[in-house]
Amino acid sequence: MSRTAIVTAAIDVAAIVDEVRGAPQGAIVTFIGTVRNSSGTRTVTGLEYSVYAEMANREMTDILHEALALASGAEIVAVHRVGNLDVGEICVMIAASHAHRAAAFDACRYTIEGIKKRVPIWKRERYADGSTQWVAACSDTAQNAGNHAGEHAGEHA
Amino acid sequence: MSRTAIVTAAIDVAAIVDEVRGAPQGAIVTFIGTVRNSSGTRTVTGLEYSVYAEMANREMTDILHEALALASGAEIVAVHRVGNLDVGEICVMIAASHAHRAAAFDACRYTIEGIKKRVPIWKRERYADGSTQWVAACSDTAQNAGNHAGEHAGEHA
Amino acid sequence: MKVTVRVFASYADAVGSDRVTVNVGEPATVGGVRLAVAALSPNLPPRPLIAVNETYATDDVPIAEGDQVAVIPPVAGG
Amino acid sequence: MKVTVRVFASYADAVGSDRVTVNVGEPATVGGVRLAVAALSPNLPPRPLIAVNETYATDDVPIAEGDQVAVIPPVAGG
Repeated sequence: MSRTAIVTAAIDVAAIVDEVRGAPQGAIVTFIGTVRNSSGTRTVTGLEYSVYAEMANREMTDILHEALALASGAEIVAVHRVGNLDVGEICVMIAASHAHRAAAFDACRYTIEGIKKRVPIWKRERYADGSTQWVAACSDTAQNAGNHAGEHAGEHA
Repeated sequence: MSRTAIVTAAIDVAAIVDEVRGAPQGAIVTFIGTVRNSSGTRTVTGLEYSVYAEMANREMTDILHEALALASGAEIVAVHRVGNLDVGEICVMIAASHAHRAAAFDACRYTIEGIKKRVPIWKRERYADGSTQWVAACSDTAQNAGNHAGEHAGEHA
Repeated sequence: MKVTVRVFASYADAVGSDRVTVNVGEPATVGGVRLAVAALSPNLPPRPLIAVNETYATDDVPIAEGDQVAVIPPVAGG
Repeated sequence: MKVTVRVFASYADAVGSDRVTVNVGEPATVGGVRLAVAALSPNLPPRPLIAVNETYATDDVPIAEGDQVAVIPPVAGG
């Protein structure tokens, strides 16, 4: 069953793969984003994600439906974690299955690109010296027209 | 550490993801192929994979190096299972990590396409009535110029 | 018209709150909210992105009583 | 020259063995092996793919004593 979720607990990779692992679906493509340990020259110790939950859930559902329209017959699970994450932890996971691998790749890619561009989630980096800083988006989409910085600790484009 | 393998034991999804989950690598893309339950109109109960092991290992290593050249800085693990598999079991898994998701997608896609086209592995479908049949390749690449059939139970293009 | 606006992340730091009330000339529109919100802090961009009822909205969208209005910093999920 | 050729999968079924020895005119080449192997069974294609020393090889590649030669059915991994 396709679904989206915003969660605070750790993301279980194998469990999410199993959710889309139906017998008619021979191909599964997943995207997993983890917290990186560096941001430019600074050492990142973790990230704090915040979310506009009602809108994020609605936007993720929209993206899911668009991806399902793009890849008819796909099953997709998309989960984003929020709250405090340490370096190496998984912040986002998409699993998309389909009878054909090209469609599974397309569905997975479309979903992560949509999440990165449209879902109202923000992150603040924690540095080794105890300071924090909001991470600016990396892509120049319409809704990202505000501030803009370079490398940051989240996985980026 | 990037590596390839031909294995007979079950493929552990979470363990392979963890292998490529280095702190500088924020994006992980995986491809997982599973045994489907149908082939055209026939019900498939399982697949038997056979392999020209020495050549398959060499060819997978070549593909890995090509993918690493394509996506500099990637880490890639590619594992293909052979022997008898039941419906729903994982026959192949690629995990590719990179600082940037586009490169992780490219590395994963390149590797599975290469495996499908070039690695000397074959499969025989087992049907509900007890009969078996070799599965013809689905793509018209140079080395697949021999026989050719339509839908089959493996994940296909 | 008084419009209550939810504020998130760096913008909430800029205005010192996760919720602000701004005065917008009638008929109230998203364009009016943008200008009023931008005026709250020099650390906000001149035309911050607005969502109405959990959907990104353009300047011409009207604001009615009871609408959920939010100002959305550049998103940075993943 | 006698060349021993490994045979796999559906081709092994066709020839009834996973290893065959064929006679190839000298100088022995991949092209000669292809023709000799194809002649073993009507269920083999006229120009089956050949690998020499675990690498796909074209017709002009020479075959030397000790080379590992194999006939490769269309691959179907994944």
